[in-house]
Order: sequence, then C-alpha cells, then structure tokens
Amino acid sequence: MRIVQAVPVAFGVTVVVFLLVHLIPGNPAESILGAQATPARVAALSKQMGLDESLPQQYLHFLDNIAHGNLGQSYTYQTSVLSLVLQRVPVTLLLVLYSVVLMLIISVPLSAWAASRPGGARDHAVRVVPLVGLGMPQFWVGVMLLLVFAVGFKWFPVGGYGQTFSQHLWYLFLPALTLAISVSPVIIRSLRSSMLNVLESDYVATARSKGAGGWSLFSGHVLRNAVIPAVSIVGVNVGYLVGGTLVIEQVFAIPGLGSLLIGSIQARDFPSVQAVALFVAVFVVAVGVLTDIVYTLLDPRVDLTRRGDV
Amino acid sequence: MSINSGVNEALRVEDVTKQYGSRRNILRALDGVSLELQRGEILGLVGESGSGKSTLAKIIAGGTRQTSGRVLSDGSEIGIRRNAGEHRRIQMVFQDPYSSLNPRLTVRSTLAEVLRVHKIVPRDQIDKEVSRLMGLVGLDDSALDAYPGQFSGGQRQRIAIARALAVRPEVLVADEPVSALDVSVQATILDLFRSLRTELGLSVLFIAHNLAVVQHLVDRIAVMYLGRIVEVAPVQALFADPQHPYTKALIASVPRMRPVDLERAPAIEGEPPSPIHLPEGCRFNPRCAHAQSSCLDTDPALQPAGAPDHLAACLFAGALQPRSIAATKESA
Amino acid sequence: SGGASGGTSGTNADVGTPVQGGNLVVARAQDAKSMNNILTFDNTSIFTFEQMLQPLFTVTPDGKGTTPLLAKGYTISADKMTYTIQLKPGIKFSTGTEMTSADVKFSIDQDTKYASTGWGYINSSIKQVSAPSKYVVVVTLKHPWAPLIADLALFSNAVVPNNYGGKTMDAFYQAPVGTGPFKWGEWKRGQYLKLLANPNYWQKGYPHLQSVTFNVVPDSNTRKLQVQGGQADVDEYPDWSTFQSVGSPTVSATAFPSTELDYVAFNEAKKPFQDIHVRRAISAMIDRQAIVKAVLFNHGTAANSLLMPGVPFYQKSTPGIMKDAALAKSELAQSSVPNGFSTTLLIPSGDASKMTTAQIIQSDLKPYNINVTIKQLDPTANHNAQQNMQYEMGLSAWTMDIPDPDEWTSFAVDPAGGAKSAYTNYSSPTAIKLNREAEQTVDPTKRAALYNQLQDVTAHDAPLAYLYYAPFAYGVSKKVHRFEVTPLGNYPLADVWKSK
Amino acid sequence: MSAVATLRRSRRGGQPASRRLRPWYENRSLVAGLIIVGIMVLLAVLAPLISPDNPLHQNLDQALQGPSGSHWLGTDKLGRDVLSRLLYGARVDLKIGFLAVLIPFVVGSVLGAIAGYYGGWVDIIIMRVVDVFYAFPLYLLVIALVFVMGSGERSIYLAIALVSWVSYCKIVRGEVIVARRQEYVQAARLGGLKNLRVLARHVGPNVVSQAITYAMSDIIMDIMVIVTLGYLGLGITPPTAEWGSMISDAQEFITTLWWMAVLPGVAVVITGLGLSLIGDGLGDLMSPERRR
Amino acid sequence: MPTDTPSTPVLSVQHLSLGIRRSEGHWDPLVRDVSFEVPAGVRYGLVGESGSGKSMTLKAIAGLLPRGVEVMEGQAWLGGEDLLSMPAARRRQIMGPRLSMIFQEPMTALNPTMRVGAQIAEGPRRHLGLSKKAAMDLAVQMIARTGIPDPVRRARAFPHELSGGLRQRVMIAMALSCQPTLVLCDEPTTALDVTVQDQVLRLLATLCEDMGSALVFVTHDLAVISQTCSRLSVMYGGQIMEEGSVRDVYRAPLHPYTEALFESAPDFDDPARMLKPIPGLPPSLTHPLPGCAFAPRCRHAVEACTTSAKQLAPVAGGRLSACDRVHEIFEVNA
Ligand SMILES: Nc1ncnc2c1ncn2[C@@H]1O[C@H](COP(=O)(O)OP(=O)(O)OP(=O)(O)O)[C@@H](O)[C@H]1O
Ligand SMILES: Nc1ncnc2c1ncn2[C@@H]1O[C@H](COP(=O)(O)OP(=O)(O)OP(=O)(O)O)[C@@H](O)[C@H]1O
Ligand SMILES: [Mg+2]
Ligand SMILES: [Mg+2]
Ligand code: NI
Repeated sequence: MRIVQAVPVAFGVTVVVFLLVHLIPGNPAESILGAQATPARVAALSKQMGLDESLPQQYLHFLDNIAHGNLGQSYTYQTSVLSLVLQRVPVTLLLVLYSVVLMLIISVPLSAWAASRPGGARDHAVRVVPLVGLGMPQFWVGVMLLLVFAVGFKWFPVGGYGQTFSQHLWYLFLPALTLAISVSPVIIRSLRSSMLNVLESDYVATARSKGAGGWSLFSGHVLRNAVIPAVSIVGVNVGYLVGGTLVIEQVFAIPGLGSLLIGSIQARDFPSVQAVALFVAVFVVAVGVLTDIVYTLLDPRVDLTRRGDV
Repeated sequence: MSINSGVNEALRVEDVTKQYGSRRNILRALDGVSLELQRGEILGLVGESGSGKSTLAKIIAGGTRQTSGRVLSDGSEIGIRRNAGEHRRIQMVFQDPYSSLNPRLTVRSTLAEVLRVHKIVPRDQIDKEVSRLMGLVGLDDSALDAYPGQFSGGQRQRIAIARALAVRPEVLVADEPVSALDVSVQATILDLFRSLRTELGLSVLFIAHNLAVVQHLVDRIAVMYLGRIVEVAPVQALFADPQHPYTKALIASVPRMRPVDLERAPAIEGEPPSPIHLPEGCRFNPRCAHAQSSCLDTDPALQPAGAPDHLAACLFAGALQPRSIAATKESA
Repeated sequence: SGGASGGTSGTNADVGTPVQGGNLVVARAQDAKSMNNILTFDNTSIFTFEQMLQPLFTVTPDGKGTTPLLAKGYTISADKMTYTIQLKPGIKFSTGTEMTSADVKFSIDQDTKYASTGWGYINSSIKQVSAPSKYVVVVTLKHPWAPLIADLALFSNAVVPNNYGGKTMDAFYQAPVGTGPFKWGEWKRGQYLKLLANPNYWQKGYPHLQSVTFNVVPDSNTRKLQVQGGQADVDEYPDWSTFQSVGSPTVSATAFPSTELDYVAFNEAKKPFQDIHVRRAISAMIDRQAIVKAVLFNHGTAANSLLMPGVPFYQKSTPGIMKDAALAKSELAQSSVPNGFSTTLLIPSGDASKMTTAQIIQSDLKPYNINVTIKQLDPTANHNAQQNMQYEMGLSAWTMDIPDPDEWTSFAVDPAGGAKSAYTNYSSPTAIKLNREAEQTVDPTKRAALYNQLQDVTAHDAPLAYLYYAPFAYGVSKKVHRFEVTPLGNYPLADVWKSK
Repeated sequence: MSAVATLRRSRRGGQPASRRLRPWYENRSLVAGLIIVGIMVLLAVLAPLISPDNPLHQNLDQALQGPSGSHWLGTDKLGRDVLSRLLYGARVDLKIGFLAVLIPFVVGSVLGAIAGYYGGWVDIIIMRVVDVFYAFPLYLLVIALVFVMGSGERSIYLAIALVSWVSYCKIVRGEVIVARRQEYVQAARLGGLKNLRVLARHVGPNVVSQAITYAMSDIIMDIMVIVTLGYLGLGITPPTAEWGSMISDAQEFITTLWWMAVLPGVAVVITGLGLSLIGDGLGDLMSPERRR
Repeated sequence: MPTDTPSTPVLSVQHLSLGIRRSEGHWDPLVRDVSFEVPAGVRYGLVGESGSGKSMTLKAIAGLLPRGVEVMEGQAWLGGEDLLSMPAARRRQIMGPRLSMIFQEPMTALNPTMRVGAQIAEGPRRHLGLSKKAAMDLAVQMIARTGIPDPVRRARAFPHELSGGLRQRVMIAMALSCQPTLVLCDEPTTALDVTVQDQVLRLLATLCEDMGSALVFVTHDLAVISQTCSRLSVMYGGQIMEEGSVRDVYRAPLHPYTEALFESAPDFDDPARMLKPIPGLPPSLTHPLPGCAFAPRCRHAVEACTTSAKQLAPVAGGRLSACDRVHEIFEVNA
C-alpha cells in the first residue's frame, strides 16, 4: 500500500526538484555561467539545457534523463553529477544511521527512566532538559563538542571522514552525536509517552499478575510494544536528521551530500543541487516505506495491505 | 413482506444492504434488511455484537449510505443526500453519553445551535424552547450553562436526547442508549423513552444488547444475526415462543436473577463466523443445534411463523422442539 | 616589502636541517574546482596546480619582480618586439620525459587559444611563439609590451607536455603532468586532494615533503581547531576575528604581505554616482581605521591608492581620500544630492568581513543622511549583478596574479579592458591614456612616473573608495618550516619541510 | 469485531459523576510558560524604554568587550551593546516566529481539516502533496528556496510558509479523522448541520489544540532555521538586531568569546522552553480526556 | 476439594482503606474500611455501581493499584501472609501460583505482540520451573481445557486474531495455568455478548471447581453474580453495604441500597415489574459525607443517618449490613 503511494510521491518529488531550478528568475544559463557568460556561451548552454523548449517538454526531458540515470554534468567539478552524488551518498547514509543509533542509545534509557516515575523529579528533568537542546543551533553544539572532546580531551579527530571503516566510525562519532542530541528531545518525549501508555496498559498488569517484574517485564512486555510507535517517530524524524546533515557536514568537514549541496548552491551548480535534492527526497520516501515495513514486522496487528484506513 | 399497509408507518426500510471494504475483502454488515416502524411504536433491535445494528441505525439516520435498498419516511423515499428537513424527521441518540456531546459547548449552545439552524422557533423564543426541552427530558434549567463534563452519564444522555428532540423528529433511533449507564440510572432513561412515546407520539427504534431491558420497554422486537433480521415479533410472542434457533439461544443465555444449573451445557456453542466469509446456506447453520442438510444450501427468508405478525427466517420455524422459556421459569 | 604590516612576516623559518618526507596537511575552506590552468579562475585551484605546473619565469619572493624558473634567461630585440628565451636543459616532466621548446610553444599557444573563456587574454600582445631549437623559444609581439615577462610568469602559461602527451585536454587535466616539485596523487572531490613528491624534479634535493594533502574544511572554527589539534598543518584563511587565537604554543598565526586591495565600487551608470562629488564625499565619510580594526583586527592598513604596497610602482604618497568630515560636507554640498539619498550596498553572502565592513559604512554614511540598505546575494549572483551593473555600491577586492600593475590597472580604469573599469563605468580619458602608455613603456623609471600620475588621477576621481590593504592570514603549525606565501597569494612548497 | 463492544461498555463510569473542570491557572506548565513568554514579550515591547543603548550604535573602540558595568553583557565586534541587541532582537524574532507560523498554521490546518473531514479523493490528493513536501527536509527546501528567491525577511517567510504547512496539515488531518468518529460530531451531522459548520464549530475547536501545541515548537524551529540561514550567510539583513544573526555573527568567536553566541542562544532556549511549556499546558487543558 | 476449614479463609481482607494522597496527611479516600473473607473454593461476588470501588479493592489485593492510589491501612491475608505489606519479590513469587487475575478487557489485557501460547506459558515457566517445551505443552493443554478447538494452532495465534470470547478463554487459561488458590476477576464478561458470556461464565465456574480455586468476582450485573457466586458483598461509595449468601441477599436484602439496586434492575423473568430508578447522584468519593454514604438517596433515611458513620455489622444468620436501621426497615428473620 505504502509502496503504491510512494509512486505518485516520487513523481511529485521530481516536479519539485525540477521547478526548484526553473523558477529562478532570469535565465538559469546566464546565472550558471556567471563570470564566463558571453552571449554565445549563454545561448549554447541554454540549448544544452533545453531552455528553448516549453516547460512541460523540459520536464519530460528531465524525467527521461533521470530514467536513464543521467543527472547532468556538474558545472563546478566538470564531471557527471551522478558519480559525484554516488560518492557522497554512503557518507551521509552512514552519518544518518550512526546518529539514529546514538539517538536510540540516548533516548531509550532516558525515556524509560523518566517513564518509570511519571510526574517525579527525574521525569521533569528528562522532559525539560532536552528542550534546552532544541534551542541550541546544531552548528554551535557541534563546535562545542569539537572544542571539548576533540581539542580538549583529544578523544576524537577535529572533523574529517577518515579512510577505513573503523576510522569513519571514529571520525563520525561527534557529528553523529550532534545530530542525535538535536533530535533526541523529540524522540524522548514521544518514547516516554508511549512507554507510559504501555506501562499503564492492561497487559502489563496482566504480566504483573503472572509474577513478571523488573527486567523480565521490561524486556518481555514493555520494550517491544513501546518501540512500535517509536519506529514511526524515528521514521518521521529521519527527514529532520538528513536536513541536519546539511549544516553538520559543514561544521565537521564531512564530504557528504550536505556539503555537496551547500557548495553547489553557493556555486550555482544547479545540476548538483537538483541531484542532491532528488536523492535526499527519494531517500526520505524510502525510509518512510521502510519504516512501515519494520512497523509491520514488529506489530503483528498491522497488515500491510490494510493500513491507512485504520 | 410487511403485513401492515403504509398508512400508519413512520419509517420503512426496504432490502437495505451495506458493504464495507473493497474487492477482495467485502464485509457484508447488512445483507438485505427490511423493517418497518409504526407510528408511536417502540421497536427493539437486538443481536450479537457485529450483527449490523449500529450500521442499520446510521443508515436510517443518514450517517452512512447504504450500498443498496431504500429508506422511506412517511411513505416517501429519503435520498442519499438529505436536506435539512429530511434530517429533521429522523434523529439519533448515541450509545456513549461521554462522547456524544461536544465538550466545548454548553448545554444551552448545543441546543440553541440546532434550533437556530433548523429555524424551529423564532430567534427570540429560543431560550424558552431550550427550557421546554430541558423540562421534557427532566432536567433543570440551572444546568443550561454548564459544560457536558460537569454532568453524570445519565444526565448527559438526557441532554443528548434533548438535542435529538429539539428538531421535533418523528422517529428517534437510539443506539444502545442505556448500555453505558449504571442500572440505577438506566431505569430513568427507559422511563423517559416511554413517556416520550406517549406524550409526543414518537416512534423509536431502540437498539440494545440487554434483552431484559428491551423486554421492559418495547412493543416489538427484531433479532439480528450477521447482517440479517432473523426474527421479528411482538415482544410477548417473541419471548414466549421464539421461532428461530438463534433467538432461542439468545434467550437461554440471558443471566437470570435466580440461580441456574451451571453444569448444563451452554445454550449455544462456538463464536459467530466472520462477516467476511459468510457460511453457505443459512448463516446460523454452523452453530445451530437443529441444522439439517437443507440448512447448508438454502438461505431462508423471513416469513410468517405461527402468527401473521411473527416472522422468522428459519426453514424449520414452528417445527422445532420448543425449548421453551417457560421451562426455565418454572424451575426457578 | 610593502605596506602590509601587522602580523609577523615569514614563518618559523630556517632553523635546523630539513627533514625529508612527511605529509603536509593543508585545511582549506573550499575544494579546488579544476586543475585546468588556462580556464580556472579560483585561487584554491590555482594554488594547487601551481605545485605541479611551472611557468618559464616566476615571481621573486617580494612579489615585485620576476626571475627565471624553467628559462635560463632571455634577450629582447632592439625594437622591443621579439623576446628570445633560453630554456634550462635537462628539465623533466614528472613522467620522466624531458621538457623542450615544443612543449613551451604548445603551452603558450594553448593558453592564447582560450583567450575568450580563460586567461589567454593575458597573451593578447603576443603575435607568435616559435621554437627554433630544442632549448630556445622566440616570442614575437604585436606591439611593445612591458609586462610580457610578468605575463609569462602567470600560471596559465605554465608548461605542459606538447599536445597533452596525446591526451585530450579534459583527460589530461584529470591527472595533469608538469615540471613542478609535486605530481598528481588523487582527488576525492569535496574531501581531499593529494599531491605526491615528483621523483623527477629538476632541482636536486627537492621537495623535502613526501606529499601534500589539501583537506576541505568549510567551517573556520573547525580549521582552527584542526591545526591546533595537530590534525592539519596549515589553516588557510583563518578569520581575522580569531586570528590571534589561532596562535598557540604549537601554531603560529602569520600574516603574509599581500597585494589585496578592498574597495567600494560606485556604479556610475546609476545616479547619483556619476557625480564625482558624491563619490568623493562618500570616500571621505568612511572611517578606514575603524574598518581595519573591526575587520582585520589591525592586521592591515588603510588604503590610499589604486595600487597595493606589494605591487611595483606603488606610490606611498598618493593622496587617496581618508576620513575627513569637512571634506565630506563640502563635497556633498557641491553635489547633486546635498541633502542625502538612499542607496544600496551589495555584498556577497557568507562573507563575515564584508558584512562587518558594510555595517560600518552604513553607519558612517548615516549622519550625512545617506541611508544605505545592505543587500546580500550569493557569491555567484553577486558577481553577476556587478557584471551586469545591477547594483549601486558594491564591496569588492582585488589580488594580483602577476607581478605587474597592468593586470589590475587595465581592469580598473580602462573601459575597453572588458570590465567597464572594475564594473564602475568610470571612463577618464586621462587615466585611460596614462594606462595605455605605461603598458608600452619598458623603461622602469618612465613607467613609474606614468603610474604615479595614474594613481593621483584615480585618487582624485574616486571611482573606487579604497578601503584597506589586507595581508594574507595563515595559521601554520610550528612543525612546518619555510612555509612562505608570496604577495600574489601562492605558496611554493618545494623547500617546505616538516619536523618530526 | 468486539472492538465495538469493547468501546461500548468500557466507558461506563470512566469518570466520576461530576468532574470539576480544572481552571487554566491551576495548570503549572501553562502558567510557567505564559510567565516566561510574557516576560519575553514584555521585554520586547519595552525594548526602546529599557535597553541601555541603541542596538545599532557602533563604538569600535569598545568592540568585543566582556560583560562590564557599562555593558552588562558586553559588546559585539562593532562595539554594539549586546544587551540592547538582545532586547531588540526579541522584537524581531518573536515577530518572525509568530508571523512565520501563522500562514502555515492557517493554511495547513484548513487543508488538513478538509482532507480529514471529507476523506476520499480530496484526502488522497492533499496527502500526496503533503508527502511530496515531507520528503524534503525542512532545511533543504528552505535553504534552496531562500537561495532561489534571494535572502531577506520576505523570502524567509515565504520559504518557511511553503514548507512547514505540511506538518500542520498532517497533524490536523489525523486529529480530524479521530474527531470525525466521535459521536458528538456524528450527532452534529445527523442533526442536519452543514459540513462547514460542523467543521468550524464542532471539529475545529476540538482538534486545534494539537496544532497549537505543535506551533509552539514550530516557532522555535523557525528561529533555528533563521539562525542556520544566518550561519550560511542567508539570514536577516544586517544591521537588524536579531538572535539568529547574533548567533551566526558570533560564530567566528565561538572558541574565544563564547558567551557572544551563548547569550542569544540562551534567549532562544528560554523562549523555546516557555513556548513548549505553553504547548504542553494547552495540550493538557484543551484535551481534558487525554490524561498525562 | 478445598482442604482449608471454613474458619481459615483463603483470603481475608481486613479494614482495607485506599486513597489518593493529596498532601502530607490528607487523603481522598476511594475505598473505606472494607473487610470480607473468602472461604476456600468459594466463588465470591463483589457488586455495586460504577465507581463504588470494586476494581480498586481487587487491584489492591493483587498489588496492581494504579499510580497515585495507595493503601492507607488494612491487610489482605492470603494463607498467613499479608499481601499488602509483602515485599515486591515475594509478591512476584505468589502471583501466578497462589493468586491470579482476570481482567475486564480481553482485548487490552493480552500483550498484542506476543503469541497467546507463550503468554500462557510464561507463568508456568516462571513458577513451576518448567522447560520452554513443557510450559508450552501445558499452555496447549490449558487452551484445550477451556474448550477452544484446535489448541495447537490457536496457541500460535496473536491476540488480535482471536474473537473476544476466545481471548477471554485464553485469559482464563492463563490465570489458571498454575492452579492458584485464588482467582480475582474484574468484570470478565462485561465486554462479551450474552451468548458468549454464558459460555465463559460456565467455563470459569467449572474450571475453578476442578482446580479447587476460590474466586472473587467483580461485576455490576446482579444477574451475573446470581449465576456465578454463592456469597457476595454489595459495595457503594467505597464501602461494603451488605454481605451475605447470594441466596439470602437476593431473596431479602438487608440494606436499602441493595433493595434499591434490585428494584432498579430489570429482571428477565419478571418483565411486568416496574423499574424504580435510584434518585440522586452517586456519592462524591473525594468529599465523603459524615454519615451513611447512601443516606442522600435513601428513601428510609432519617436525620441520624446523615451524621454518624456506619459500620458493617452482623445482623442474623451470617449476614451483615451497614444500615443502622436494618431492624426497623426490614423484616429480619434469622
Ligand atoms: N466503518 C466501518 N468500516 C468497516 N467495517 C465496519 C465499519 N463499521 C462497522 N463495520 C463492521 O460492520 C459489522 C457491523 O457492525 P455494527 O457496528 O453495525 O454492529 P453492531 O451490531 O452495532 O455491534 P455492537 O453490538 O458491537 O455495537 C461489524 O462486523 C463491523 O466490524
Ligand atoms: N488511576 C486512578 N487514580 C485515581 N482515582 C481513580 C483511578 N482509577 C479510578 N479512580 C477512582 O476510584 C474510584 C473507584 O474506582 P473503581 O475502578 O474501583 O470503581 P468500580 O467500582 O470498579 O467501577 P466500574 O464498575 O466503573 O469499574 C472511582 O471514583 C474512580 O474515579
Ligand atoms: Mg453497535
Ligand atoms: Mg471496575
Ligand atoms: Ni585574482
């Protein structure tokens, strides 16, 4: 069902990506060429970009090109955008996954801790303190973490990406942590309330009436049921995480999609901008579909064919 | 099928079906239901959970559209899209008094809104009319400016009834109006319905799951099973001489105030089948103690059994061994 | 060297014997864009390929003159129209093949060919290049042209193998080959670019380093922290605001003298800037010392002239307008807008220094009832707006690429130079004449006189309000020795070494 | 199947017979939030009266000073008084926060309500559009749009409005679908009320609380967007005193004069805290049946 | 058959009071001074209107009080141990083999993400020390005993795949899997259809009888009690109003509240009787009146009823009533 829905969404995404460049006032060719613009070059590029065609025609061309895996040439790097983007995708992907993992490591225990005494001091602390995190700009948090853990304690490198996989993990720790910190407040809040719901549910009472308690209760009855709603919350927030990478990659000098996007925007390298936007959007849509699948696997009540009308 | 001619009929439902779901999983919530409600009559509708009682109520009140069939009020068909006047004629009272009132509106504004929209009374008389309605349902004017949250369940149900009465309907459809109430208040609402019938001449379709309650209030009873009406009869006749095996089982299952023999096998075995995969033939056959081979391939229609106003949808209606209610009564 | 004062000049230079090997890590804000030396305009790319591609002549360390590099020397014909250049023998490309005059001719011709889109316009005075023998190149001119040797010292005239060694231009520049101390390593776009020591380098014993890695680190705080943490050796362009704090026990914050001039351009195509009094008035309102303090943290000097102190023929006594309330008042009174007006000041977005400068100017002009709105455009759009003359006032800067004032003066005062006089529409017959004469005068003294006059005329006409001369800021690890930045901004790495 | 039945009887006596409505002032989060935001608004309104200096007044001799008697919170790199800039910044940011939330709030809520109430094709179409916008991270679209439209306050409003209505749409739609099943809504419809009236009077007020709660955190998000745009050089045009540009200006001093970035950050945090407390409180207050 | 003599009841609740702690020393009482005893093997009913404190009493005994509600005083003795003051670890040992509970909503009382067989097996594994396999076999056996056809397949079902009746049978199987001496049921059939209710009630009674378990059965439905239990307490406003055997109480109530309750409830076998609603509103638990909780609605109430607190006291023939005027109002025959 979700996969069927994803098809029109994917088309919509291509329309938005297409319009993003074609809504720019003036002749894109001219602004792309910038310093090197001569009427002849502008004309040549306009033709190359198909700007002499009507907008729908251009869009069809654009779709056709995407279908053939042709996302154009990067104006700054003079290479195929696709190869450029594909180089960056794993980096950003790793960063996002990493931060999801860290986010879970942070928020699951904290929310469990808060939910175990709702209304208590620790609950208030866990609900309020992360709000402070919400008010701190990500780049600021990032630099502070660098200052303390990379420059101060020298536990981590100051930005960069490393060469080997274990190096990647080491280099990406602080940026992933920054991202995790920035989304954790949202996650903690919703995890806490879903844990509360579970803890107050009848089936937990049932489990208690069977003599379950402590860890066996938590692992056997609470966790899985609390994780189910959390999965969709995480899924929804992946978009936010990906958005966060734009800034974080700048701060930590990570060669991912985010820094490619910012660089390309500043250089008016529109094919790259389009390609990154396209990839990111497709990624987010894919995560949405994936979340639904995971949701189904976790929750026996959900039948993939019958969601949406619940 | 109906015996009475149309003159005294407040409402008539003809061969109504309702299907939910799509292509592969069609759920037949209602499967050819016909019913009529006389003027000033209280008709009880009982049946197992999921048998389609609420669905029928909503179709009659205009809350959902039927898949096929007709609903006639005063002999004229009311269309799928109802106008205000058609809405007025049939009003509905819901089961849960806690969610059937807008928590953000005072009682006065709840009532006044309906009066205003339907222009029941001139604007300057709205207050008076609101008081009259409150009196009708046995509430005090002092309650008018309170919010629903400040009332007990019984009071809320009265307010909900007052709202339904505000537009001066001819038919009231009440979907389990007392199920959510305590016994001690239940009786007051039942009384209210009875007096509304006598005072206003209202016709009421009263849905309930508690047979004891229905027995006290209604004139006739219709029993539903899996989207069909399986038996209709005046209340005494039905309880005294149920013709459909399901009705029999239902009656035998009612918990009594007097001790019974727990060792005796339950009146009915098994669970109702899924409304998506209806059994072939009579839809009660998998659970029926009297099922014969003919029950597996004939889907019986509702037809007179015994008395002319006693209809049952069983091939063997009238021919079954009476496992009479009287027997239980005597043993008590 | 010139007037760029402030920070320390030169690095922790010359102590000890050079250590061979090591990887120099340079943290830079942006990645290089392309290795194509004839089509690429951005400094980041230029400073990178200059490590591999060498021209015949190079700039002296003070940035004011040239000295032979791949050339052994040259002679000029009496009519000043023919230059005969001898090449050093035995120079090899990093591939091991020897460089000959054919390579030189190909390289210069190739540059000239791309005059319309690349740097080739610099060769516009050249009529023909010929290679009469293996080690001799002859350049014939269309007219006498004083800056020729300086032009030949430009990176776009660097020597590449004849015919790109049989490759296409694009393929060649994917992994360029030159005679420089370093050769192509690898490039992960947006992440790092790595160069390796050239084993065939013609200067024996060089380079000391085994490799150089240019890492892209967009955030200036991160760059700083990387050098301080030892993860990088050189911080390219630390912010002036934190420049002092870059210095630490392990890092020296260094300001190298430069040829940078920051200025306000007035668009004379828009009213009221065609009015000389308006331009002079505004020039007199701007508190340059304040800008030097707030933007450069006193690491630069207020600018008084069209030319920069690091450029030959800079005249220290040029009467450039400085903050002068009386002058501002009287000029404004004589102008077409004595009661002030509203205008906009265009700056590129994301440039903290220009933003600060703009705010100071805004506040300086306010008392004279000139209301300035600051308008930010992204760098490319900003550039376009200037080129298309769609701005009123704009903040810009210039840095020299060759050790000759002509590159800049032609751009700044000659509308025929293609840039509408630094996009101001300034068109003074006197200035144009002086500049043309200076171009064709080879005698240094006579040239100096012409340039002095030009500096005086432009100081009076105020087509630009000169703001300040800024040095180049670098944070350099104390482990790195002999790291020097020339006034043109490039940094040869052949003799740089890194202690353990 | 028996889900219907379950609902039927479980509510019996769920609440005590007459539940006293808790007055709003007994709601601790709400009161705390209102006090915090109230103080902020007050400071913003009174900024011209109480701030020690003109926020635009430059004094380069006094640049980059730490907190002192004459400048309680120090000065920025143009020697402007940080306290005054903070106070005036409150005006700009609160204004932007509220304005930037207003349009998407209204547009998103209306579309969400329509989608949720009418369902069917209307719903499908609106929700697919929402999905499309949802696929783009907020920052990505806002940054790209601001680039396309050029920086400046108006572009920022427009970009945020174009992007963030989807969240309201989703929230309100979900709530409306829940509310539509509520018997009081059905009762209103069966009472013959027009759809629009039912939406506006019976559905709207009961679903809007979630959207308002979200709006509170959205204001913070918007301020963060502005801060981030400032970091990328696309923020509010200088020299306007505004927290986001103050943070991004101070960005270069993070490692040295850290308080310059922290102070406006703290202002953002406090405002954020106040707004989320209000959000929490309103959530509690407006949905009495939803107990925490 | 039960081994305990009638003098040592399975469960003895003594002076149980529950409340919500508002501030130090100040309580909003929900249940006040409730005492009753459940003899071994007996099915004991607890009946009363909504909000009368039935569920709270039961939850206190099971140690499952919701957050905020606390035991103010009292004991609940189960075989010589006080359930209310027992440490959590000991309680966990007891829950299941000695004491178990069946809830009202079979839908929500089962873990939606766990197969029902595993849920049933959980208790035996924990308490009887069975292996996973053995516990599973026992679970299937229990399912079979509740009369569910095809128990092996059903054991692998998730709760949502079963109908309400089947789910409640699973709950019963779960509660009885360790042969507890006492089973607490909170309205186990309220959510079910009459026909299914009938089946489930019979099953519950039969199984308890087979296993010798005593039962405390909470409901608001007088008829259900009469079909299931032999003794009962009638609760109102957090207090017990009347206690006695079902047969006695149903024949002749000894408290005005019980009487009124019977008068308002429809009796299927006596349709002709008029129903008499109880006037007024249920009592406010947070602001209890000094006298008899039922006094404001009681048609026999006199001045004295509203002033002094009433105690549940023996009347005659093992029956107890909390009405001071019981002898004046009712014909008490021993
Ligand atoms: N909106 C809906 N979508 C799909 N199926 C529905 C919907 N509403 C009702 N049904 C199904 O239609 C059937 C009849 O439901 P209905 O609510 O009319 O039963 P009922 O007799 O009122 O039951 P109860 O006694 O539990 O109220 C049930 O199987 C139910 O699951
Ligand atoms: N979690 C809770 N916190 C505080 N008070 C509660 C809580 N749950 C219930 N109460 C109150 O305790 C009182 C007794 O509730 P209880 O659930 O025992 O009633 P009951 O007799 O079981 O009623 P019902 O028939 O509705 O189940 C009621 O007034 C109720 O409002
Ligand atoms: Mg129903
Ligand atoms: Mg209860
Ligand atoms: Ni340059």
